[in-house]
Amino acid sequence: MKKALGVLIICAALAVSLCLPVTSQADGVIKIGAMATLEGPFAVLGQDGMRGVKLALQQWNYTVAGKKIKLYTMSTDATPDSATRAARKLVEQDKVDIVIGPLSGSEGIAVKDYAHTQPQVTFFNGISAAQDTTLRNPAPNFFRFTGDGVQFMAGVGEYVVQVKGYKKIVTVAEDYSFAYTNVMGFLLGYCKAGGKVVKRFWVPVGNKDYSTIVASIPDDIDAIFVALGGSDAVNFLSQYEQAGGDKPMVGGTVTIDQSVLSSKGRRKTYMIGTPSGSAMADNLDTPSWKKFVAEYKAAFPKGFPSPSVFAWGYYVSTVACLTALDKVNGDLSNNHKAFRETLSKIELQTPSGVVRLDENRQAIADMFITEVAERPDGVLYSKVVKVVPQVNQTLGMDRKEFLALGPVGRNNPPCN
Amino acid sequence: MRGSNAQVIRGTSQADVLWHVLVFVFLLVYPWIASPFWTVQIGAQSLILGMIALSLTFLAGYGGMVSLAQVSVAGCAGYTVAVLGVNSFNMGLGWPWLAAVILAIVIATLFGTLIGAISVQTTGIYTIMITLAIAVGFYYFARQNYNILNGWNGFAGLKPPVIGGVNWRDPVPFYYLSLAVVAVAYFVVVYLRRSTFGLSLQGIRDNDRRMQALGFNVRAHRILAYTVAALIASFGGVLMIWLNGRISPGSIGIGPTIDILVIAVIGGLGHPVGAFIGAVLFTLLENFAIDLIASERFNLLIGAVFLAIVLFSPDGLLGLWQKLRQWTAPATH
Amino acid sequence: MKLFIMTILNGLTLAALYFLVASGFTLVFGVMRNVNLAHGSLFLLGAYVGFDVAEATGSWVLGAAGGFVAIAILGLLLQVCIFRFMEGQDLRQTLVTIGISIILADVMLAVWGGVTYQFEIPDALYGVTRLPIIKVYTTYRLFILLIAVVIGLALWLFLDKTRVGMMIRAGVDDRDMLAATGVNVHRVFAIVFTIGAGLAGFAGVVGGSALSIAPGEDLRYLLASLVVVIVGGMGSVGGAALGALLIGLAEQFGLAYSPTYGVVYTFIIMVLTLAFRPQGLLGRRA
Amino acid sequence: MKDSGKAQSFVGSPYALELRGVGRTFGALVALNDVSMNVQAGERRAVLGANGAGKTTLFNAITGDFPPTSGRITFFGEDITELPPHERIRRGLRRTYQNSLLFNNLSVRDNLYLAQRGVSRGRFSFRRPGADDPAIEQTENMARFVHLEEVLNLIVSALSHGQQRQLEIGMALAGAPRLLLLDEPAAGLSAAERTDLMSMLNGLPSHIGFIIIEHDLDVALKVVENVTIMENGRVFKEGSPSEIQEDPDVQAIYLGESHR
Repeated sequence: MKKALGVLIICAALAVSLCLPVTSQADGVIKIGAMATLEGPFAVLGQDGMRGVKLALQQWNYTVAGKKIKLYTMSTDATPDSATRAARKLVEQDKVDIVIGPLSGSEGIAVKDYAHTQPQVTFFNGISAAQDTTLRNPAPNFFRFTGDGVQFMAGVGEYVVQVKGYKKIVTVAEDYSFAYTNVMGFLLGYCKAGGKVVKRFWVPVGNKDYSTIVASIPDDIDAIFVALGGSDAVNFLSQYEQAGGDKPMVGGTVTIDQSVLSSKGRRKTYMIGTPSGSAMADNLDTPSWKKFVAEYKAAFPKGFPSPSVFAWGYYVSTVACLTALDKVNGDLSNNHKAFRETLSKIELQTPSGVVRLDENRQAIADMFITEVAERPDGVLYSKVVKVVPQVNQTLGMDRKEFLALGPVGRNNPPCN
Repeated sequence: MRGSNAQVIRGTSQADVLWHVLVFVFLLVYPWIASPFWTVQIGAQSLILGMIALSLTFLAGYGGMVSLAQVSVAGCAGYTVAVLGVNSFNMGLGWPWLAAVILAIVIATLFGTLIGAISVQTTGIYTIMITLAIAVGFYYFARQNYNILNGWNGFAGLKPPVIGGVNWRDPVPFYYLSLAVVAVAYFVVVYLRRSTFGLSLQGIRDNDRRMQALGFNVRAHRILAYTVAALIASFGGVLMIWLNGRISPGSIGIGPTIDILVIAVIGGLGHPVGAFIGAVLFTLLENFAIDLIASERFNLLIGAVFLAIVLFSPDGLLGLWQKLRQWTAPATH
Repeated sequence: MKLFIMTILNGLTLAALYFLVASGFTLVFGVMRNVNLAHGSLFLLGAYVGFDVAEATGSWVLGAAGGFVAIAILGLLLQVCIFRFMEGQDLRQTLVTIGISIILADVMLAVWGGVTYQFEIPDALYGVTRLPIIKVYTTYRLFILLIAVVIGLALWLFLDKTRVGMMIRAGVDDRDMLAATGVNVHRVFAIVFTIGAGLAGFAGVVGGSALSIAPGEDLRYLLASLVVVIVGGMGSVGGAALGALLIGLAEQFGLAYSPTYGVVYTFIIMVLTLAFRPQGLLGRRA
Repeated sequence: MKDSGKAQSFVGSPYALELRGVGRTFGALVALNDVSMNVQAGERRAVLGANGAGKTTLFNAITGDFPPTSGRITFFGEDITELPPHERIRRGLRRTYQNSLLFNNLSVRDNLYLAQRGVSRGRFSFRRPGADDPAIEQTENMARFVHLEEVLNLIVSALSHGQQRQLEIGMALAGAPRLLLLDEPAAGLSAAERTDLMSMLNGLPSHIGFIIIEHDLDVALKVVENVTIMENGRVFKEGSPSEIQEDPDVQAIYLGESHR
């Protein structure tokens, strides 16, 4: 009996020592927590995102305004639940001052919801691009320096109709919120410019066998708009090509990305010339972009041939954070008041142009219409064909009018 | 997976009672010595995961039926609360919380019973496969259904009510709420072990054909066991969504499904307390494995711990503990 | 009409792929009552290894052979080093395979990363074949159909005509009887596990060439195998063929005619099968 | 063993058990072929036959463990062919198994208690049995009857083979049995244990009939009134012990030289 008591006392003592929060709110250290999908099918995307965070921190030499920066990382599995858990751990256990992340749309909404409850922490979006993260019920301490899925496609619809002459199109996209958003962004411009959607295929996420979809695509169309990510995109493209499909393609943001372009296997010559829209492009001809790519390659020889949109997004967010910290001289007092005010007004120079924030702390930034091109060594990349300057979340529409379009969904916009 | 070397079945001993009292006192004091993170994120989370795992321990340990659909049952309860009550997507029916919770538990329990009715057609290893397939089917359904379940996004903004001026989502009240529910479930399961129903379940586990030859309707008993387990899991499910503040298909996917199995097995199916031991270890690993080995390979650690336990101690940590005690205890006879 | 026939063909070829994966799974289950939940991981690992071999040698055929051999050896090692020490402990074996699959998934992520791989299929199989009514059809998918038929026939001949095959069938019917006849049970088990795992590895290459390989595919093929085998009847190779046919067709018709709930249909088929014929369509009552 | 005191009066059939053309096949194998048999209430009968003659299959068909594929079975005038096993048990049919089927991880007490519970009300009770639960007293009485009162709290897997056989019978006697099917109850018992067993069987109340499968003729013929001999799934001969022992066919084919 005494033994049992002894064991329990030891356990209790151990538990107490464990439970004490890490109380080193010591001066001279700023704690940043970063979260991304480091496990499961999306691990490769999350890893590249983390590279973006680390690259920015390296550029600042892990010091800002004389204070050391300590980085805490947490993994999610792309589900909102895991994002909430990761954010809680970073905020409540590691006691970070700043959170950077997450990666995917539904995660972003979950972290924004959580941000409402933690006014003493400032949140920077990673690369998640759901509209409602900032459009509806935004959190005062949640900042997004990257576009959302609609912004990414700004101008692509008009470009496709006017320049490429694609008047009839079908869409093939994954059946979830980010793809809805991406498709909406494309169709808003496309339909306004007079394009017609013949059919929309919503494919379950993770579907690999597209042969039946390929067979269902009608013959009398001009192009296919494909908003699939990762290996789903690779599968669709190769199956479409193998089955003898010859209609040109228009790509969604994550479809024309290094995570797809650099996949191993038969080169998809078919993809060359595919237009798409994104907040960045592989061949931007600006010094700051070239510097970013060079430093990315130097720091991560095992990374992609060129930083993916995930590395870029996390990088931009981290740079925004560090730049503002510099400006306020590391002052995070009074619930980050000065820091946040600076962030709201900042004109951030990023590798892809100037970014400002709107009243919901959502980025107003340059967007790029790109086409896929091939480097002499056979590596595919996205080439800028047009810059759409300073796109805001409502694509220039009146906020009320834009909100009246309603939340994203399978049939929004109707495009009749 | 069960049984000890003890030849004589003994009743509840004084030592057992003392242990229970000590642990319970510790659990009561815990939030006063722990930070809010440890209270909720580790404490309440372990309790709730343990509760869902407890429903599996009850099914598997007493009844010999390993169901992987317990997370689906919990998710069914969670989803029902989200749909009937208030959520931040404005898709809720806005029912009062009590009505929503009661109906959620009723629906989830019926759902669990239905799963039972389907899967008791088969036994042993077949049950694992069938319940796994049901769980995945439910996951896909939730993911694809936007009209009621809001598809991929699920629901957010789910909160326990404010009653008597206490916000039950504050760390300490929520911890005590979870503890109270879990304690009731735990003692009910412990009590059931020696009840007529519990005994008959153990009889079915050991030898279903013989139970039939004694006049028991084995099928009905098995289905009822699923009902009881579903009741436990659905309470766990309601607490779970209050903890996370949200539910989505990811909450009921294959990952969480396997997690619950891992928790129950790591702890040990031999006694209801195993579910909670497993849950504490799992929660700690989930939160701190990434700190322990700084690399990105923390899933390897979780897998290795799990594999080591099933390879070397089939009865889980509980079995390890018993072995250790037999080892260190002086030979008495 | 064209879509209908295309969908049937697509269903058939997908079924062929599922059959390749599920036949190994069902064999192992039937003889050893081992639900190998790491079967999907073996599939994926076979694909990766096969890819590396094919890259190194420039030969798709060698890649497929490499996938088969490597995973067959791994399967043999698993049986000899782990599973033979827990024979008859169904649940424990299953749990061990879960542990193995978690570890393998992370190891594969570490070694091969998260990018998507696709095989360079031989030129002879690339492109389309002319067919009546639907005009053209992807050649490689017809090839999968052929492979599945060949493997199915080979399995049938092996099980029906050879001594080891007969022992295996006896083991499926009655495990105790197998032991009672004085057969070296361990050897039969080892052979079965080797073949079953090898088939998974081989299917990895075949499937990775038709579709692609990436993290997460392990789970997808495990689930497909589970459903196929539950529907067809556990332990029956013929059942695996029938189950694969049903599931493959259901998936493709779902995708073609009702994409929203298409993924749910396979599970509905499964539940219905269980409700009316718990042992599966061609399974024996346990 | 207390007589439950219930008067056993039956309408309709004069027989406790009637089999009409019962058959059972496993795939292509015909294990039982057109078996018909009448057993009186209170009658004690032995079933003899070589291994594989279908004796255990006959029991399984009667109890519903493996229901017959053809024919009808009537129990005290009621057609039970379609009934699930537990319903047959509740009507007073009991059996033991050739290889003890016991709950190895439970105590002797729990085993006997479950046997009592199986045929009484409250099988689904979520309450622990209180001290006043009649099943508790019945459990202890039964333990005394089968000489297991010393080992009541022992886990079953710790019992000797003989004790396990005794427990097997004790469990079959729970409640108010009307007909017992005993599948080689004496297998593996010592000579002394056999004697005990026989006296136990002879001490059963007279309204309880039984059918016993037994290889040891000396045991079987001392406790039964009638004998059925089975061969290849069929009834080969029926008669009193003395008729059977004197039947030339039986002597030639089944009993062989050793019994004369």
